[in-house]
Amino acid sequence: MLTYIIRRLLLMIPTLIGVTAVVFFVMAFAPGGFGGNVLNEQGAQTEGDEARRIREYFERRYGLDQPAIVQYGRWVNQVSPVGFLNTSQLTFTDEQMQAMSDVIAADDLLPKLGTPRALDDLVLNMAKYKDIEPTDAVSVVRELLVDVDAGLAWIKQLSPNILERDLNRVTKAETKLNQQRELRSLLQSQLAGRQRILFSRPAIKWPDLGQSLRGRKVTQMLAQAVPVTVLLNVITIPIIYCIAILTGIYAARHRGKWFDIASGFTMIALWSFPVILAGVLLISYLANKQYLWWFPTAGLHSLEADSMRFLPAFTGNGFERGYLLDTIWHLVLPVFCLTYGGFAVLSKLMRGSVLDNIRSDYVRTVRAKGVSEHDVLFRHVFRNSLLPLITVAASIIPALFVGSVIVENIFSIPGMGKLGVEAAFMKDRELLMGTTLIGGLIGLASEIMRDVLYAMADPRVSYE
Amino acid sequence: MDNRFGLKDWIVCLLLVAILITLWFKMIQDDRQWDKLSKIQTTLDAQGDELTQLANKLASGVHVTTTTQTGKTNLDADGPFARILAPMNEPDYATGDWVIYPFGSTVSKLTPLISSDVYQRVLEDHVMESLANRDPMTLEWQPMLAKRWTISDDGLTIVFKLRDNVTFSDGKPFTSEDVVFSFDWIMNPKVAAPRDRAYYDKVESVTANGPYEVTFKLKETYFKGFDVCAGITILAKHFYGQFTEAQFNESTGLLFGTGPYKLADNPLDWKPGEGKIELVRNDKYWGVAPAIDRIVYREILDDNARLVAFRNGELDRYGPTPEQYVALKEDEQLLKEKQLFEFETITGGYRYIAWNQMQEGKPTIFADKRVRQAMTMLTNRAQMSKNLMVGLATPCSGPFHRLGKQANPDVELWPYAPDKAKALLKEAGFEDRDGDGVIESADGKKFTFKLIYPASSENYKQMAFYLKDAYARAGIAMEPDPLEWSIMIQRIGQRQFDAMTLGWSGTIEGDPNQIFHSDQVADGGDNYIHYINKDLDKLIDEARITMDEDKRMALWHKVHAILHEDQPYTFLWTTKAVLFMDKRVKNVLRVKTGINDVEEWYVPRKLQRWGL
Amino acid sequence: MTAVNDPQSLPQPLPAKRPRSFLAGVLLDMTGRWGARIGLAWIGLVAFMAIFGPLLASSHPILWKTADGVSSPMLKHLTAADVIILAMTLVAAILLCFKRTHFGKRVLIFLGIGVVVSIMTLILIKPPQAIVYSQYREALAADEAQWAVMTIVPYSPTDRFRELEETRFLSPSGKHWMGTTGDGEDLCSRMIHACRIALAVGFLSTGIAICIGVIIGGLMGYFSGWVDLLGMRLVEVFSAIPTIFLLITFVAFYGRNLYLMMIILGLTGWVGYAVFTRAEFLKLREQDFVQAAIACGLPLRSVLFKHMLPNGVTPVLVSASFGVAGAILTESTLSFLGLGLVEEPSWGQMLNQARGQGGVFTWWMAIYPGFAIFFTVFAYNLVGEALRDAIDPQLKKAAQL
Amino acid sequence: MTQHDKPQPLLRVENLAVSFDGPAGRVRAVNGVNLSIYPGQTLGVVGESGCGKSVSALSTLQLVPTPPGRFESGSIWWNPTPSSETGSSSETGSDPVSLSQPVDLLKYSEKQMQKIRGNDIAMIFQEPMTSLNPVYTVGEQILEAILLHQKVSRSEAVDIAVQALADVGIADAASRLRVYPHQMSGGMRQRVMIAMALACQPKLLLADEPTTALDVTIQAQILELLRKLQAERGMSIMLITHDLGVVAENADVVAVMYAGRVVEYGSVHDVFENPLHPYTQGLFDSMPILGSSKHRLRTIEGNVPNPADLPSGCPFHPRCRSFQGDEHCTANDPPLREITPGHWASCWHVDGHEQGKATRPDVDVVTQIHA
Repeated sequence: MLTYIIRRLLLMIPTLIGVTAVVFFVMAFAPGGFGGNVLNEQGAQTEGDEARRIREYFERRYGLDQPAIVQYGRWVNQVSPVGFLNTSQLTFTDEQMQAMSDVIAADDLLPKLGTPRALDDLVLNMAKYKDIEPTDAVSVVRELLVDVDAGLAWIKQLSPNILERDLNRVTKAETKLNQQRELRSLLQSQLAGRQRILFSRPAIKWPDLGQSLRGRKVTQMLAQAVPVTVLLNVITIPIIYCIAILTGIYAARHRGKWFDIASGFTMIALWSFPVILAGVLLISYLANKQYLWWFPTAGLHSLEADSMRFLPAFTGNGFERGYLLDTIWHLVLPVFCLTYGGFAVLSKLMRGSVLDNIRSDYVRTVRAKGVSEHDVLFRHVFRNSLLPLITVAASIIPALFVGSVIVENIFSIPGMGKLGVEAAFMKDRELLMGTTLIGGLIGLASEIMRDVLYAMADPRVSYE
Repeated sequence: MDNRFGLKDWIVCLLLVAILITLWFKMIQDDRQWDKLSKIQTTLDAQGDELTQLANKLASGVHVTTTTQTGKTNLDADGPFARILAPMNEPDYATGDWVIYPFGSTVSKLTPLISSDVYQRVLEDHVMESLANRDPMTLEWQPMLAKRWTISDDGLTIVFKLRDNVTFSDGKPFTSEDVVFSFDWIMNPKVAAPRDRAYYDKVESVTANGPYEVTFKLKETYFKGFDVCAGITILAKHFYGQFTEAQFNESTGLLFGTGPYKLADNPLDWKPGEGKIELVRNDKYWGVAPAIDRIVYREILDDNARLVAFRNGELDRYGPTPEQYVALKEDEQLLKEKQLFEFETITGGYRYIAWNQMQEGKPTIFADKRVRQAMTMLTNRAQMSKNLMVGLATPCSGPFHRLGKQANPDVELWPYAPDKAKALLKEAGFEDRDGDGVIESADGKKFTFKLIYPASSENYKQMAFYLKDAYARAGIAMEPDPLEWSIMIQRIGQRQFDAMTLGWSGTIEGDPNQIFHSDQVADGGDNYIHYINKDLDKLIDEARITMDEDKRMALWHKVHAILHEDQPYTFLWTTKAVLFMDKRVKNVLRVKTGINDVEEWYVPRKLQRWGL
Repeated sequence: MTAVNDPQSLPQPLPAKRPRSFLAGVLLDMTGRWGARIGLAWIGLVAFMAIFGPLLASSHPILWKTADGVSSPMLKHLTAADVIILAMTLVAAILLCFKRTHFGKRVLIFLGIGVVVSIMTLILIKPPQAIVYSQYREALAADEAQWAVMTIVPYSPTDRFRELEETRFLSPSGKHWMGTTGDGEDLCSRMIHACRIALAVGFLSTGIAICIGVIIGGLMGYFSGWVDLLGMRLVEVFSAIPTIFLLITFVAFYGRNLYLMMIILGLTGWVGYAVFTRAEFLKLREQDFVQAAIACGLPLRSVLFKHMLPNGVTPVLVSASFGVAGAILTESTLSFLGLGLVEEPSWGQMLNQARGQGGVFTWWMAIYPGFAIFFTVFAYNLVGEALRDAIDPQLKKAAQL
Repeated sequence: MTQHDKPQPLLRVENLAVSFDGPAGRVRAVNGVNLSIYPGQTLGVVGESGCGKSVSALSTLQLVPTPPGRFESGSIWWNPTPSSETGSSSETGSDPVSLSQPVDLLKYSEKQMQKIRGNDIAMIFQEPMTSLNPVYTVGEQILEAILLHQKVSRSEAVDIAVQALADVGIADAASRLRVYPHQMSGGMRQRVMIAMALACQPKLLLADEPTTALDVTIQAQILELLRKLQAERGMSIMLITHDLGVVAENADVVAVMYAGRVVEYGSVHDVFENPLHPYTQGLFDSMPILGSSKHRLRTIEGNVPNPADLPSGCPFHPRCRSFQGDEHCTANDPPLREITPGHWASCWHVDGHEQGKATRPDVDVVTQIHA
């Protein structure tokens, strides 16, 4: 069993690479590229030059001027727990920094080129970029800055898409000193933020999902969002299974009776009812002051939730909801939306499975033993009928996550679905890749879980 | 050996899940309350320290001036605080109370420079200050952190004398080093502030001459050179300097400055996603303290929920959508409790339709001035602003706002004249020759084009639909082509569009160089319609280096006239803002830039509601 | 021995009924179920609206008389798609009358005519590009026409801002049976015209998905070995991708386009069909008639498509009818998230508008399109259920016990 | 009532008719069956598949699913006279008078039946592969029966189960209790089934084709086992099979069934020596006889008729070799008549058809065989 699980876990890796690759290349080949909406969020208008600067910055930071396959390789390297370090993960010791500063200070280049800080940065970036000692970087920088042509050639090599206009700024500068100055600032802007994988430095590291275009770490954002979605699903799944199993058994026992037919019909109807319509109607009628104001419209907690006691209580001010009840109160509508469509399929499955089992040979044997109907149903049939429901669990968990995309967006619940949709709207590549990865992981993990559960429930299955 | 999984186990499992969830909730809430407690604890500690210091000082016989209201003695009454001081003479003036603002989207970052959230700017304005700012009524520059400045004749060197009594909200003094640090930090390529960096590219260097004087050197003469320098966001060196660039880039809440308010939470551990952000009055503020104790920003994403909250008095301010505005402005009950502001500002910007004159090296239909004029005359701007903009728009004739000095008062709007337009089109060679309802040129080229607009906006969509119908009446087949913003930007960058509609935001004195100068036709420039008029170029070039305001304005007026005649754009309208405010808040005034700042507001003692 | 010598003593076989294929039997069984009947009736209604939409709701009069005589502005304004659909419906109706011709032949004739008609229409039909919806209303109001016959709903789906009066967000009334939208369009007209999109999205995307799925699944099942291994990895990858994210990504990055959306829905939805077909083909491959076909030296194409496909495709039918329902739901979900179509009417997009940019909930914008989606999805699901019951041999066996 | 001197039959099926509601209407699967089983006797029931053998056995335990099945007429008399060997271990507290009184099992409620099933009457089935619940261990399934019917503690029950498994010849019985059905071979599973059936010492075992699904060698072992156990415990067996060889070796009395009715009834000796009914003759003719190469196998023409669409008159007449177009055969269903003492058949062509009316074959063969 353990070896089986380990094998399955290892098999997840190529699948996950496939999953992320599909999504990545879908984005990579799209017109407009990614990140455009950052400009949008920075205000409706961005002057052309600034927009270009921002775009360039992101291109450098995420390596967008590289071929898509290289970009993807970088992303995989960044996510993989075993991989190569990149320049941003490299640090210099204080001694190294000091040594470099000394070299710069001793050099006559310094006074000619303006503020020390900027040169410092340039050399440091160069050292990181080329993965050389900072002191060596000083001489590289000095050579490049003295020979403007060599410097320009290197910049062109560094970023092939650089605008002619920027290069012209260097060549058209009047004095040699100005040329060097322009070259320095150009080099600096090209080096900064550009991350290079250091193939010389393989390491075991924490998986890094990168930084969202909005500046936050993707892992951080996911850490906030995933528990919310998980909470929704952890509540929803047992409810779905409970209702499905109960109605399934009841319908099977009363096969052909009115309950069976009515429940079958109702189930298909519920299954067909679009969640979006349900959400809109629920919000508009059950959470609207003009009609029935029974439930809140949005979010997971009230604003005052912080200062609430945990359990409901009667105090001097009358009834106080308490944190627990408040959360449950907020969860009613979203959970309802997630639930009602889910148990249709399951219930039908349960009904069929119970029917199959009731007619099966072993049930006849059990009956022939003199076991009571109730025991036949709940001891023997029940457990065997659950097996197909476990099989379906692997597909129902991802389906629920899909469902929560809609529900979270309707009820403004800050979960993974909302994050994913926002990411797509913003064309936030790193965030979208992060959500895809998590989504894929959940899908694959639920498959493994399904197999393990199945092995636990059905003694015939073993993975030895 | 026994029954492995039956109904009972099932129920037990369910119960277990329920209990686990409950426990989880409990732990989350305990955590939150613990955070709250520790916050209170730190505040108490800080106050204790302060009291001790005060006591020590008193004991040593030093004369103590507190930094609250009584500290205003050293400030001149017509300086930057004149407007705050003015209402203090009102009989019902009182300090205290909170103002609750709504935010329509989540703010995920408060750190200046790197935050791309629109609403972050709102918070920054209360917490951070710049060297000088514009008086909201006269629009003249007035001293803030700098007490005076000198500008060299060529406009290339600006020397600021700084105030010596300014402190940051932690009590540390503000000096010229902070200004230099701010500039260096912005220009540091590792800081994720490409936008500000592009803006300050015009500045060559910033140097400190002693603790209270800084010199800005510009690369070239530019009429807005002073605006660039004076408006720099001041970052405290002792605060921001403690972070590496990477830490700064990944930070979320580093909002810290000299302003009248400060973040209620510790900037170091502010986290997004709480649903509200609070600013409290900076007790160590160097200037005149505002009356309002606290500004609370609540994040309510849903339009409807926001309106409900405002009605219930949970919010003090509400900016309605145009549709809501139509319904609300006649709502008697609402107007009893709320005050309505409808105003237009220079910075409001304008909407336009841009006609691309050159595509793939060939002139388009719109290269003909007569065609562009005809298109403008086919556009019923008055009707559209009344219907689509529900009256919240004023048709405009050029890029300069009519409230500013740049606008030429003699320029008249092109009228809505479909017949005249058709005649002009005929003159330009367009008429319906094959009887299919669409006009074509002599060589059979049909007058059809696509109008691109941002897909996310309902308003642009309606506009495009409206225009489609309007142009159809003149036999012009227009196809609305909504584009995703990034694709639109790309298409504009590549100049691959027939016509497009967007808006430009405004500044107090705009620079048309960026949009209409032929220099900007080349790649990356904003003259993406390939509009070239040499006379206009000359006028713009001249105006840009004219530091004398009157002369410059005369030149801008000529620019306005030329643009009006050429109609490279069909200038549509400038927009009005609408705002509802709770009547409880007094001294809310309209100023040229919109509504005056929270610092000038107060709530009479009787009406105070929060934080009592 | 004795009995065998006398063939007369054997019971005579019954007069032979026309042999019915398994598929035909299943379909007949299915249509006998009342759930399927309800479903098919509704789908028929939607199909009727989809075909005759332009004749039911249009701002252009069907006929009118002016100084120039009687003319039909509506016909003038029919688009190429309208004409093709109407013409093909007519051809199908005529062909259905020729009962004696073999069904396959009739299908071929239908397709042949379809190609010819489409080419002709695309060449010949040139509807006006610059449409002025209000011209006929204005002409009637100005007494320029003597009489005019209007369609039942006298508004085109994109007829907005009529005569510059305020027509936005009107609740249902005698003039606008289902109210108007935020752009001032008649909701009823949009509902009718949206039928075409609902049907097209369902059928085309499922069609694409089935094509891909059956081909990949068939190849996987037939060849097994490394083809199967490769295919299964592909299936695994596509089933592990959170489809909704992929869809949203696709649409967000590539823009809104009806055809693109259908293709994307197809590209992401094939996995189930592939798995089904693979399993079927794996079973079929072992069966004697396939072995016999291979042994006879029939070309691979013939074995795959003539002998195996018809036998392996039945279970795909069931999931296809659920797939059509799913595609309609997905389209409406995308529309709801604001990623849908812009100008063309679609139910999901109308439902999205119900939430009200203006912060006002407009119930008619939620109820009508919402329930249209519901009934259509319900109808497909009912048909799917009936189909499954008809196919499921286990249930048949159980009923006979 | 008139036969107080004679031994009472343990089980007497009287005129049993069972029908099923199907898509083609109501179908009679069992149509007026009469059978008796005496204590210690083995009754072999033979017939082609679909002739109602299993339904008769299932009816005895009321295991016919209702609906779609329903009992139309008849009764099943159960007369559990305590035999000296088994004692009254399972009859504690019962009224001694009722013991001698036969009871109609068809009138028993579900609750009452549950007491009978597995306890007094046990049943084993033909599909050992599917007749055990796959998710419980063998031990649990045997224990379930024991704990249900016997007032013993769990550990005692385990002992009984181990003993039962050992009795059916499973080595290492104690460890086999913890094994799941799928881990055993078909023969082993059938042994488990038998052990389960016998764990409560039933008086009657209904064996529904217990060996059909098994290999020939295993078949022999199982049948041998059944014989051995019967000899040890003196219980009665109703052995349902379509294999005449099995009947010949194991049964005392044979009932041949066709189309839901018994067509021939008699002691093994009588029936095998002198088959009266053409159907039985056909069955024998189609059976290969070892060593006789001259004999040519003959098949019965045609198929078992569809129970929904039975031929009129004698249901066998379309396939009957003796059928000469008699009106008798096509018009009237022949009753079961005693042709020779203790040998009954239902065919118009068998001699003596004028005699008497159809009566129940209350055969005394038991004494003849066991004497």
